[in-house]
Amino acid sequence: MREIEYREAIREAVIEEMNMDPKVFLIGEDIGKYGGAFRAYKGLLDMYGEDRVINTPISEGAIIGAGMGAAITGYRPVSELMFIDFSTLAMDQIVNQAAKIRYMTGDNLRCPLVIRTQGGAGRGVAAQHSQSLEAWFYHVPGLKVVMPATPYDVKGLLKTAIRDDNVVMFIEHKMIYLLKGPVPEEEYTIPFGVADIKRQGTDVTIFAYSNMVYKSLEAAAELENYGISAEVFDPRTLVPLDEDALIASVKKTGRLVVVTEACERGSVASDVAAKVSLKAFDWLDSPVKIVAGLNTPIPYNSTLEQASIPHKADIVNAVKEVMGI
Amino acid sequence: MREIEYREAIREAVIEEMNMDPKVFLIGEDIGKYGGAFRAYKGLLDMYGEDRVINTPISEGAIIGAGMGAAITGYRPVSELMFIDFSTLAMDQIVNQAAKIRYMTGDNLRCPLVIRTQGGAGRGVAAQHSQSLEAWFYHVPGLKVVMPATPYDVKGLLKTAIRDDNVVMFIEHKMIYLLKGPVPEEEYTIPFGVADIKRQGTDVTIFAYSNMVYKSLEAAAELENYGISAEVFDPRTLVPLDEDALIASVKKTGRLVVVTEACERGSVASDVAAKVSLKAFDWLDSPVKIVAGLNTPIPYNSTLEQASIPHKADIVNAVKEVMGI
Amino acid sequence: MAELTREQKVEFLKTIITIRRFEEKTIQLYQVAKIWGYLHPYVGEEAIAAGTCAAIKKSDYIISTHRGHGHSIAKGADLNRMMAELLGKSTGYCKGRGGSMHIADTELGMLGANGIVGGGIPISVGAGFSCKMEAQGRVTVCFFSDGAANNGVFHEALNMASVFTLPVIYVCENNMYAISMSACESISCKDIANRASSYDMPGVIVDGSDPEAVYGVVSSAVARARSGKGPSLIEAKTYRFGGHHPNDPAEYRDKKEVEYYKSEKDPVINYKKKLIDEKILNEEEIKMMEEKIKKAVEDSVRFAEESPEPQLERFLEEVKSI
Amino acid sequence: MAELTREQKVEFLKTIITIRRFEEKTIQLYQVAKIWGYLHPYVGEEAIAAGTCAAIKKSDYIISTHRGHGHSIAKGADLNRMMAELLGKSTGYCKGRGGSMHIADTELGMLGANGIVGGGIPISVGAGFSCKMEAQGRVTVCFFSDGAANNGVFHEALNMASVFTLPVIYVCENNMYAISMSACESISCKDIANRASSYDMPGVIVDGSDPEAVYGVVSSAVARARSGKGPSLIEAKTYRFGGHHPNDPAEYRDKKEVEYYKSEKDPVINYKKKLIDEKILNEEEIKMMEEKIKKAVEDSVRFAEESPEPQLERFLEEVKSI
Ligand SMILES: Cc1ncc(C[n+]2csc(CCOP(=O)(O)OP(=O)(O)O)c2C)c(N)n1
Ligand SMILES: Cc1ncc(C[n+]2csc(CCOP(=O)(O)OP(=O)(O)O)c2C)c(N)n1
Ligand SMILES: [Mg+2]
Ligand SMILES: [Mg+2]
Repeated sequence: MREIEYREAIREAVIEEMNMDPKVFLIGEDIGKYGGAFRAYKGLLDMYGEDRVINTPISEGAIIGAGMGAAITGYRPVSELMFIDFSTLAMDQIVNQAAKIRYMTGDNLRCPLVIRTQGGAGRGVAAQHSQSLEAWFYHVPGLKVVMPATPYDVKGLLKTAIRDDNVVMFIEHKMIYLLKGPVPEEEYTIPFGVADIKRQGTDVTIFAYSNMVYKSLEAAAELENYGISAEVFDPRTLVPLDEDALIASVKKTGRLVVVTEACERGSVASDVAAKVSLKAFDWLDSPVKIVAGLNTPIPYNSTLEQASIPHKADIVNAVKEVMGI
Repeated sequence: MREIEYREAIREAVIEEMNMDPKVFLIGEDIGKYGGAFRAYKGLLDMYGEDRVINTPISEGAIIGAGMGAAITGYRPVSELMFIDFSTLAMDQIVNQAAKIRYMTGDNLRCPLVIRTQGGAGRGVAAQHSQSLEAWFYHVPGLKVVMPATPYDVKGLLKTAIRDDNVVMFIEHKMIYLLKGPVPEEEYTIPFGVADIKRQGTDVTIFAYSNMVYKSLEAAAELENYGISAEVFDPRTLVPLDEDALIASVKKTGRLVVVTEACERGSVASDVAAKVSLKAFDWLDSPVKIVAGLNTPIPYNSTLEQASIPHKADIVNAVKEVMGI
Repeated sequence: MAELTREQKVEFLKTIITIRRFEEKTIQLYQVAKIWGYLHPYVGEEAIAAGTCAAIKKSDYIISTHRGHGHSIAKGADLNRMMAELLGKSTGYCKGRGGSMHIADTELGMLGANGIVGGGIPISVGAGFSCKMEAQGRVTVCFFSDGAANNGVFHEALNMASVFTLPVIYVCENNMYAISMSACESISCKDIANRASSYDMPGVIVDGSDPEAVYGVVSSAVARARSGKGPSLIEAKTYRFGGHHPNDPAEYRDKKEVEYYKSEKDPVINYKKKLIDEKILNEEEIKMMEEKIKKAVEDSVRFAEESPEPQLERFLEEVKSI
Repeated sequence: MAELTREQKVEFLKTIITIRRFEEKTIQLYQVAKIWGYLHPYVGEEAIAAGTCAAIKKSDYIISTHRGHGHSIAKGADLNRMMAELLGKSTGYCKGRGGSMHIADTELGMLGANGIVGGGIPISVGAGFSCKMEAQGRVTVCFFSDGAANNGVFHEALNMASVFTLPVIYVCENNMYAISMSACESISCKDIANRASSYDMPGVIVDGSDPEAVYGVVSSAVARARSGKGPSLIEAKTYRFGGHHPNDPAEYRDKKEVEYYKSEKDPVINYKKKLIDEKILNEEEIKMMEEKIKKAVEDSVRFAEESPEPQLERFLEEVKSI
């Protein structure tokens, strides 16, 4: 199969959906001539014009408001927040407005809005440009949360997101835009709530999403050297979460390590760990371990930055621990 | 001991601290003549004048910015967000600015800022005025999170918060402002990170904070009828969290039910459950149960609203479950 | 602008009185706890909704506020479904999920009341894009009050509406207070309409107690918007006759000020008088109108009271899908 | 206003050249990855920082942006500690924790660069309250660029500064772009200074390439602020000579436009020429100045390179207390 970059997969998804549905449009900062901060929208302004590729002022609240207002009146906007860190300027529109409108109006109004953004550390861009904030959105009823790791997943899930009738937080990772992976030429979509086992294993389940899938796969490869067969479980969507598949995996392996790049305290990892600890209590041979970012604003200095987020070695060690070696 | 209302305890704390330290001032909406939406600041404008009781326009971002700017230049402001739901309009200032400034400047600037606010359901004020959003702040390094349940706790902790050199999210609950409890006449403070066992017990630990302390105490009383001795553990501050005391309690009882009013998914309860499941794995006789709010925007209709948050019966049932009866 | 027809004037009065009576009833019901939560009556401000909504079509959109009953009624909402919503019933616009602060209806083009002050303003940008993109001449009216004009989203939205020439009419109902905060002390310019110059759009002041005046300025702004010339900002000077909510004694206001507005600027009194003076209606006709309205309001209460509560099981079932 | 002294003028030039050379060096270091993350050079805009900071005292506060090196330097920052910060070293202003976008220093009254566009503007309100409450005549200068003027917090902050008569000077460095977004297409008024009228404060436009002109208008605004008359908004027209960051080819800009500003509005070229014309300095003296600056910049690089990395253990220890 051909291999394309993660950002190219995003671009393809958007193009296919825009071609199919005239109600789909894009709105955000520097998405015009500039093609988006990570160039995922390269050339789209020329293809679709200013009416469907709307380059905005720096007004995050209004960017989401624009998306929501269009969504409740029949359009299917993709609003972009350049960094998830800037969602802080749009939380009312995301959380109090978009996420709630359907439920607080008894399904009178629907809001088919995709909010594309990206997070994560690793580029030396310090505390205000490196956060992993998915836990906030995970906690808000009315938001779906999608965090694709591969070009294949990002394309199939973005298409599904655009077609979904609800608000979808679509969270990419800044370190993987240039990463290549197989993506079929033919059209496909990926349903929400269906996990993908990125690597089969029998001794331990490693739950990981977004960029941490790669670190987990590296860890799993190294763990082979110790005779440990690790399963890498990628939920792909955090809301809805494929709990059944996860419990099944844990029942098979008897052990779970949950990985997240986000700060450990109050992370999605804790939530997953708590769920599994409850629901698979009798199948767990050892307590669920969490591998997460430190509870610190991400520092600029590279050594400190790297020390703030999980790496292969941390995952390997955690697995060894739950394996009792 | 004399008994005073929760809101009166807040008022006393503020008065004592303002009298002691001229750098302390109050800023927020309708805190002047109106005395605050819950009248905790009644009469303070007359006592301290407009320079220290600053009644602002509806500009949540600037209310926190005002607090932060004053805090990093030597003052000790108490910024008020009338409802925690409105923190959505100030998240950049809270999370990217105030919470981070100390750490991202290598301790060059300090920000002794208290953000007073209140949350919770039960008053029929629907989806945008009833949220419990502490999980967001719990997840942000650089914020302390305080959630006092009683008049005694709110007074002692607010005084500590005002004296703290960091950013403190001080989260009250709208249903308990009029509740009375014993508060000594003499000055006292309560240190952060020290839990209070609101009721001693031996069979099961119920972890609960804010308004849920009361529901848990009711549940504990009812559980006596079943011969179950429940310990009600109130952490009082979520960050820092008195983990040692919690683990000690669980080691004693062997069972844990974690209660929160917030939506279950990604809640502080999950985090606490995950921590205990890991650290007290060998002491747990049954899996940690969570009793939490439903994953829904809070509805207006009273029956539905009440169904969305935990009650005594839910806690009782959860305890029975972990007790295997 | 064309002269107003008799029918239009009668309709203004009917809308104004309907809103007034509806609000009075909600206050009563609030006092006996049949309505609870927050209730923000629109008493005193009725002419703005009446004049504004008369200047737009059924297919146009409106965006409302926490003080939104008047907007809905003027846009043509069914009193029964409104009252049912306020009583939290399953027949309400939001099936009892929303209550006073969240009434919304797709059919009606009512894009939502809002519990967040200013929360609706950014949504106007999206509704505006929608109107512009579909190019059917549809417009969006966005209501808000003085307090909201200090929320940052006001700035972001008006700037964006201007930059993209969106067909949005911003109607600021300056009732001089945001809870206890006086507009004079919280807004750094004499008139909120002044702020239009920051956004390169017309800024107009109008007497919010006069439905015809409101209708006039809104009509011009609507014409402008429909012809592709973009947004306008209208500041309607008005007054909240009661406290912020029924339990607010509003001690922060000067009694004389309150008296002045109640005696000089009551749209119900003034407009009745005007129509009588103009011989458009006589006392008798007005009385009949009042009675019809009274009955409609009472019917709405009966409808609401007789309506079933939302089903708990169904709610719990639905929550699973969120 | 008093005539400028020779010393003041020489100081302007020195500041301008220092910023320019410092920035050129950071770009070099960025290209060889000694500095990483985001770097936003201030090349072309130096006269604004130079003129502004000369008009305030050491004890006054400044609030900066993501493009903040010039502000720090003009406020008197130590080049060594700045460069060390950019290299992520423990001797940097933030011990390597912050990098380019987060330089701040209590001593210097530099309340922070900011990675959030507009993020510093609300902070000015608090610094302003602080200045007002202590009543020592201190003022706060808040820098931001055109893009930030569309962030809602701009509106909230300027309104509040005005309502409370805070001693804050808002200096908008309108360099005509926010990354690729042209100010003409994103701002709904011709000049950002216009927006001052929404906040009942003076709004002044000044040529940002001329340090004396900037000094003049800022001095007036500072005098106004110190005398208790409240905030001002100054729009300094300027141009970002390079791309948004060193790797941005800035293809969205017209070549002619870039050429025009580089040839006509370069503060280094123009002000050198002016001081020579005015016979305040001769070529030789300027050369000596340049050399001193060059050495200072090179020293800062050496200092930074020789400085120790932050200690990992210590960091890990500190994190436990967060
Ligand atoms: C963002 C936000 N801040 C504060 C509040 C609390 N609050 C509810 S109504 C109100 C006053 C609103 O004033 P205004 O916009 O003038 O509307 P009015 O009540 O006069 O119609 C306030 C402060 C809120 N709901 N939302
Ligand atoms: C709130 C926010 N939105 C978007 C960004 C991404 N971003 C960084 S710099 C920039 C442009 C800023 O433009 P302007 O304020 O004019 O400053 P300049 O770069 O011209 O100095 C943008 C959009 C950001 N950092 N913060
Ligand atoms: Mg008002
Ligand atoms: Mg700019």
